Amino acid sequence: MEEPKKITNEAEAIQMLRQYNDDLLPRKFGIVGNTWTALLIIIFLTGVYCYTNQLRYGLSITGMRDFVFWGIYISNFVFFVAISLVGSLVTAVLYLLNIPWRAPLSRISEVIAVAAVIFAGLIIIVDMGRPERIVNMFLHGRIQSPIVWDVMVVTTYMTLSILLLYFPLLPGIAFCRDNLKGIPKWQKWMYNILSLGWKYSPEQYHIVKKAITILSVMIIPVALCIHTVTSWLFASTYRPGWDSTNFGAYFVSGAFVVGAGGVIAGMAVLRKFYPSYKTYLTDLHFDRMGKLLVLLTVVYAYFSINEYLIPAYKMKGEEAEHLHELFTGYYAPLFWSVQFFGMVLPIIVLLFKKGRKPIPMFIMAVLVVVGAWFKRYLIVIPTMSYLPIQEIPEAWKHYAPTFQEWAITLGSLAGALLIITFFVRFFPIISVWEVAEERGVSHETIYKHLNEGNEK
Amino acid sequence: MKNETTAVDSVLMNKYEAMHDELLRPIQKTGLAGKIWIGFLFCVFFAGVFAFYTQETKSKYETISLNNYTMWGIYISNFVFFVALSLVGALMSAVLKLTNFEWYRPLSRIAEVIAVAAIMFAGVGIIVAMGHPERLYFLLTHGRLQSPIIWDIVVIITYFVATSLFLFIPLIPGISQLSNHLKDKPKWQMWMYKKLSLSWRGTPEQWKIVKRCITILAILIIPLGISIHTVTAWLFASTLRAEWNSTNFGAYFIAGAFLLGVAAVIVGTFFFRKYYRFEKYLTDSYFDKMGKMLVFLSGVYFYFNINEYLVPAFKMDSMHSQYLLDEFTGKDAILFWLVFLFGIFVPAILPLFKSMLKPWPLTVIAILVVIAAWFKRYIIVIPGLSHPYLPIQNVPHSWTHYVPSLIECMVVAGIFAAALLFITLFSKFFPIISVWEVAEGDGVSLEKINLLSKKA
Amino acid sequence: MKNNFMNHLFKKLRHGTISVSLITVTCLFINKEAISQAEKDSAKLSATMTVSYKASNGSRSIKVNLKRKVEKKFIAVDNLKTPVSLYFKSVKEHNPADGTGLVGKLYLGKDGEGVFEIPDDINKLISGLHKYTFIAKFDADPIYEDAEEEISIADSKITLSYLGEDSIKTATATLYEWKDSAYVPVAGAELKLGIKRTFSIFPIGESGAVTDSSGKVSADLPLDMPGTFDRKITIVAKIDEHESFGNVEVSKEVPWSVLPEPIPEIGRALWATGDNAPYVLVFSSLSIIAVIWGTIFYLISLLIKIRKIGRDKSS
Amino acid sequence: MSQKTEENNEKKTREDNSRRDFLKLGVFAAGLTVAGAGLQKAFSEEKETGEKVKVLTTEGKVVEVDTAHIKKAEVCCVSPKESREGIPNKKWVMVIDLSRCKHALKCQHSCQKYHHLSGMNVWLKVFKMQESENTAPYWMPKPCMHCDRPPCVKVCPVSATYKRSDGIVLVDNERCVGCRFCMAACPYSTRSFNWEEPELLSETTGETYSPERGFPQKRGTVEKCDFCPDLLRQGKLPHCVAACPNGVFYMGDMTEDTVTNGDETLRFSQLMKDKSGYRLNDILGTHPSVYYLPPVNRLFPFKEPVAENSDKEKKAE
Amino acid sequence: MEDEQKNRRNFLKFGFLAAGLTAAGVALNKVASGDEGAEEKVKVLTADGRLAEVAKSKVESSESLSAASKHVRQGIPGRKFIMVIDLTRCKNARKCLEGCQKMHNFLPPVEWLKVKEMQDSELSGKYWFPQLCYQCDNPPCCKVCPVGATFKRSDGIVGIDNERCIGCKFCMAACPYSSRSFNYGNPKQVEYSKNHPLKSCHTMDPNMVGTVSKCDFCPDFGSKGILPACVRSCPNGVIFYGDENEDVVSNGEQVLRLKDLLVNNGGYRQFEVFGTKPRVYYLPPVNRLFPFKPDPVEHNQEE
Repeated sequence: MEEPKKITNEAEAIQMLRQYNDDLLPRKFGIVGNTWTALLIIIFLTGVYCYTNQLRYGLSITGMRDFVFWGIYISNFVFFVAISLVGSLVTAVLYLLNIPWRAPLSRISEVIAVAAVIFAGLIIIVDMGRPERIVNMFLHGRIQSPIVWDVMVVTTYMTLSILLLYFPLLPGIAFCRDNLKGIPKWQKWMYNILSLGWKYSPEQYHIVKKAITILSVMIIPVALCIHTVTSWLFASTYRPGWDSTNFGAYFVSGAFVVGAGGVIAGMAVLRKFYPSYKTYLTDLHFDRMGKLLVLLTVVYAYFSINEYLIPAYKMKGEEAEHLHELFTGYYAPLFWSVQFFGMVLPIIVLLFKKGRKPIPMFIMAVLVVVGAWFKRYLIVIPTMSYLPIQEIPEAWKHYAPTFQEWAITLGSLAGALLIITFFVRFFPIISVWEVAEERGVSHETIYKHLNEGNEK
Repeated sequence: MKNETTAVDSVLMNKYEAMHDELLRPIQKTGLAGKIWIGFLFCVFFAGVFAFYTQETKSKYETISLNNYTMWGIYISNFVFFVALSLVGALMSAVLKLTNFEWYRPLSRIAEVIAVAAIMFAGVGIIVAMGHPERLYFLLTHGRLQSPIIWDIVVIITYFVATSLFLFIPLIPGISQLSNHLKDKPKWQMWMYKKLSLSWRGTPEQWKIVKRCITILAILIIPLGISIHTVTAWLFASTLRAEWNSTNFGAYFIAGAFLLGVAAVIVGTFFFRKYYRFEKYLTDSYFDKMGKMLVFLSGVYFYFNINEYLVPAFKMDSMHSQYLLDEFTGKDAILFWLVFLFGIFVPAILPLFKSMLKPWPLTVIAILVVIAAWFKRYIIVIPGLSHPYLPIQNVPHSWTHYVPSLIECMVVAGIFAAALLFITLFSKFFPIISVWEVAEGDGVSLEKINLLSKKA
Repeated sequence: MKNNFMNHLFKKLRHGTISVSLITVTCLFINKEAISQAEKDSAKLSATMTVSYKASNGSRSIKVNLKRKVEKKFIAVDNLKTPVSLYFKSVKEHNPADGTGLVGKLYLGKDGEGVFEIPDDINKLISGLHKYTFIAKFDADPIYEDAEEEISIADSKITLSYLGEDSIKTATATLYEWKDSAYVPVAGAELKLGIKRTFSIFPIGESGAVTDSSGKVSADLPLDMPGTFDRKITIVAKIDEHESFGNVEVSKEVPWSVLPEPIPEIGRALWATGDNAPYVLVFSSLSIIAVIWGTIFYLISLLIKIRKIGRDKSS
Repeated sequence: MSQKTEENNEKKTREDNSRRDFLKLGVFAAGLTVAGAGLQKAFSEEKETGEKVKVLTTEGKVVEVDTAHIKKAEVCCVSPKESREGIPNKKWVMVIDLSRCKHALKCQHSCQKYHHLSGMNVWLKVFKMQESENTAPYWMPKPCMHCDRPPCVKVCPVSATYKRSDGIVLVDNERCVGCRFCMAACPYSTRSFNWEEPELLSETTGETYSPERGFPQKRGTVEKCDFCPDLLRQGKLPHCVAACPNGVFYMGDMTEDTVTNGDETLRFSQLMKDKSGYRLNDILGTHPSVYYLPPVNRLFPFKEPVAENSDKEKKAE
Repeated sequence: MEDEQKNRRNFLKFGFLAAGLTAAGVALNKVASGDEGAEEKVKVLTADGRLAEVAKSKVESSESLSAASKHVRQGIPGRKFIMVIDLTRCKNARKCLEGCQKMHNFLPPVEWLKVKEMQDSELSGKYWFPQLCYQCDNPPCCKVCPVGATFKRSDGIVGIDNERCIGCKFCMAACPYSSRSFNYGNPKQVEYSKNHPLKSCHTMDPNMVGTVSKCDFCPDFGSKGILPACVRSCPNGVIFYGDENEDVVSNGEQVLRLKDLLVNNGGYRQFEVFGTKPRVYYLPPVNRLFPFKPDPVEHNQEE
């Protein structure tokens, strides 16, 4: 499993680039792809339908009530924010660290990030009792409120992520514009508009490189902010289980884990359904991502230990009740499964070389992602039931999401996947020029080749 | 092609030969300045010993200004400082090594010797703080596994052994060289070299074992370093005191420790370079890299500081508000903000300018960081203690304001002197730069390295 | 002149609202029918009406309270459909049948209570009488039997004086009644002194104090009682439910030097409104936003630049 | 349709504060010259019932007036903007004497009734409390604490909940976006959310909304105890205070240093000293405006209520 | 005054070995506890000041002279000591404190029992608040001790073995009530302890330099059914002490049912929120017997 050799020979490079382009141009879905898309659309539309119900009847269609007033919408929101951090991780951190194998992964992670952050924004609107008043956020925004900080950073991060997806995509769009044959008019028109008149000129190329560097530097603090602020939504209250100074780092480290898991899952799926991608998403990538995931999970485990062990040592009043519920009480089965499947098992499996092959990796990645979703459930929901709860119906004390709530949540997840799916359908999901550059192909060669493609 | 490499090799070989000779110089003889320095350190150390003797024989009321409220004073804060300092070994030699930052090589031994000295005198520092130092062995006879102090003792001892090995094992080839080449040295010294060199002959088996030891240690020392400082943080975080009631403490302490460690290595590198005239080996480029590291680590440390202070400050409950307000605007404010300025802002911002990455300015910054780091621990440990939950009444005025006594300061100074003495004497007996590691980093093969040591 | 104007107004109104009135009447009729159905099933309920009188600083009011007995307990009547009318008995034209002498009409609240404030003019008109009788009554209620209650009040007067020079500040109240064309002091009546507070009167002096032979009661004011922000305090003297005088109350505002604790200002704080955010927060957040969004706009300008380059080349 | 309006109109007429009616009547009776335009405006919206009453004028003459005019104008309703300012020179404080509470729940019922609260939203809750095994159980009424450093207000993104100069914390449900962060932030759990379209009681329909009264409620917004500022403006005690048969609640103005439960009026500072007043979870630094007196020498022995909430539970299902 | 002191001293001496072990010190104590000289006669000083000779085995405490012995660590069987402090009665007479200091042989400024001026919030009334070790059922101090020098006993008492204490002061940091003291070794105190001949079995008398000490609930009295020193010295009957199993507490004059006292008077524990489960209850200072007067003297100003 060695790193691919650098290519210095120009002819060889051109040859390789041609091969790349043939391999990586977006193409029509087969039956599996179409079924998958249809399924997602159905789930998404069911979610939309249920949301119209919610608009009509209010949040009473959900399982939330006073006391447990934040439910799976919020935990799903936290999940989306978490997974969106992968964009900054793979694209920016690895880019700045000059990690040589990151190029083919950067666009996958960035599109996951964009889809997630868009739906993070949407799901928070879904959670609002009065979604039409979102405008109040701008009319009457209070800078003292962590929610306003969150709105600001989510918007900022969304913009940055879209830009970070878009800049490196420009040559790709142009290439699609010039080389895809037999596509409908609207698609051609879309490529035309989106490619911004890309002419493969060195100036344009230079601007793109510059923009990527700026974005990579900037997106890291913003990504930290978005998740830290999201964690402060909880940490700024007095509630046991949320009253923790560790929350920022804990959320961020958890986010990196789920993000890496998301990318691995994406890689595995792409490799499976586009056999030609095997050349680009090699076993090496899986191996490295596996190691990275172990590292990130260990860091996450460190923060989890701090999060649970310090209060558990003290076992202070209400916090004790919360921890008992998690460790041995009502939430214990979920809690321990999440810790085991979402943290311990992936570490163990991925420590072995055999574990870092695509199929086990895919399983582990899915476990990590699902575990992460439920982890957020465990962070958000149990904490809300430890004040004297009296005078309310028994049903209010235990939150269980309703069918419609699930439908909306799943709809949002389907929506995010749909964005990714459509992206894969219409745009090259692996950045040709970045991969080529990584292999040591000089910029001049790349221009030359691209221009050649242009002439074709 | 082959000729070329041999040419390169011979250049390198010459370089390392010269390096050998130069590295032996400080061991061969000590100049006047060196003698004065060592003499001075001895004086301070003995003054510290005398102060400790006074403290133990005379009433503690007269000798130290601790009291029933501020029961942990500068002894403990100094202990935390030393533990933090000791983490540099794990950072420089292990983290950088494992993440393939090759430039760590000439600095690793400096870092390692600082780490050993620090962890050794951290242990001494905690004995000094005990009421009954002669009962230290009770920890073995009556140890309670539930107590964080026992955890701390266990990890400190383990870390001490691990760091010592990490210092010693790469030193073995060097020692064998010393025993081969040093002249005019007292018998005992030569005998010591002989014994310590463990009959090193540079056989491939020996090399293999050394390499394996180093790899295992590099992996082992990271979790050890993390746990030693996390457990030290838990000494505080496991109490019910408001000012320490923070799940963030582990990561916060570690981030601070890494920053301090890098600063300490900068200072050490600077002085060794200056007084042993190692400019050729410890070039400006190292300062450049270390300066960038300072920026990065200050950023990380800043992140944890934000979480540590802003999350409770947003809530401002009565338990936290007393000491927080004292620190932000009250009686501890000047110290607090100075520490923030020199401990975080200065190292985060100044090295961003190229001119600040030169040895002199960077060393000044690093010294500021070290001093600020010492006072940072003072701020973490002491001010909060004077704001217990129940009011302090009917006590002598001095009990409400802790000011370290002369004896305490002398003991702490003695500990510092002892640590510096250890480092200085080490450099007088052993080479402070590991030649074979540097050579290996340049791609020189092990046989050549063996050859080198024999030839010289 | 006045009357003309009013009549004109009324006429205009009547024309404009006939149709609506008709519907209202129909509606009332339907209601009535429904209720009369209920009436057939059971006889009308009986209710007890109590009437009390109150004079406060010369203005008078009559309080009407309606209760009924349910299982040996009195509960407030909250469903009286018809208004209660108050008549002044001494007016010659008084005739309950056609409504002459009517002081006012009023619907009782949910607590079965209502207060008639006697208008200034009528008040002035009857002041000279020194003895007044009011009749409160309602009739033709669909649920309740008709009831009528009369109350007679003898004229009384309280004067209130305040001595505030020394360290002891004293309030003295004197109670007079109208006897033989003059006000004479009343002895042995329970006269309360107090300080006016928002919801109630804070009692001062010994509780249950009665007037002496000269009709006086006095009490020392608590010196640490905060007054108003404009350095005033209101002292009150009153008699409660006196058998012949009813409730009489007199208050007097006197200078007072004890200021209340100042109300803490909210100022710039985390818990203030958005406009009053702490400066540190505003400054730091705005600068962060400015830096980041500045860069974002710069990046967007780069996009435009790319496009421009593309166009230049193609043209 | 119009019939219904009439009915409403009729009902309204009865419900309205009678004192105002009378005042207006008095105005008529006195035959005061009032500016024509203003009157016309007032009358043009009203309908006559045809029923006439005769009134005595100052000159001793009798005038006939339509009963429809024996109706006061709109209930004093403060605009959202005015409601943000607070009643000048007041600082409200409430004292709850735990030794007097016997879980009669009159406070709660009255509060629910006058704020037209429907569904499960309860502004004033009465909890059974017991701090530790050996100590006594007692009843604790819990309104909104109207904190001076309200954590709920801190986190509101749109100033929908706000702190007034008179100490009251209100919610403007025309501004509220329904994010429920204030509910998360409130350490006393005093806030409730309108999860569904509130069953508006008929008497609240058509009422102008004011944050000072909290009704009509709106779906998807947060609400809570408001200290009845509309009553406070008129110098009246809040509903819970007035309704309590045992004088558990004392209400007062901190600047006047007195509190009253309707029966007795006491010096607030003295009461605090004598009865060792404290604030709930004072350690959180929220500075509540509600003080508690400890349940010492309780007036009523503690008794568990029978069949608590059975009807409510049914309703929720 | 002196007589009184003498009496107390005598009283203390009762039940302890008087002569043989006086000089022996710590090391000897350990040895003594080890041997089982069953019929050895020892002299003890009785309460009225006479010397009496009893079999060593009859002297209850002789078996457990060393605080390290198992017996002391286990606690008095069948007991569950509890304390109720009635804040309405306290007027800062500080007699409890004096009694405590005399009984346990320490000198100011060390206070095992503190009387603090408290105010719950700005506008609440001030009151005096006697505060001692709460002997928590979930003691944070015992959790952190590295050598088990402080321990929880079956009778509810949290004890300190000052022969094992290494003086790390972690327990002081862990105690949220700041009720522990460290013996820094005031010269006067050292002298005082040196001359103090006795070593209690259950308590940390005399104070040993370089170790932590705190209120110990006077278990040696408790085992004999005698009220602790602070309870007996209080002129106003502020402190009630008793056995939770018997459900009765007494302040020396009144004997009351524990549950009734707590239930009727709204008993509470300090900082319930920490989950430490103190064994000391307070009755809130409602309708205080004495008006609050600020203390004109600042105590313990000298070190």
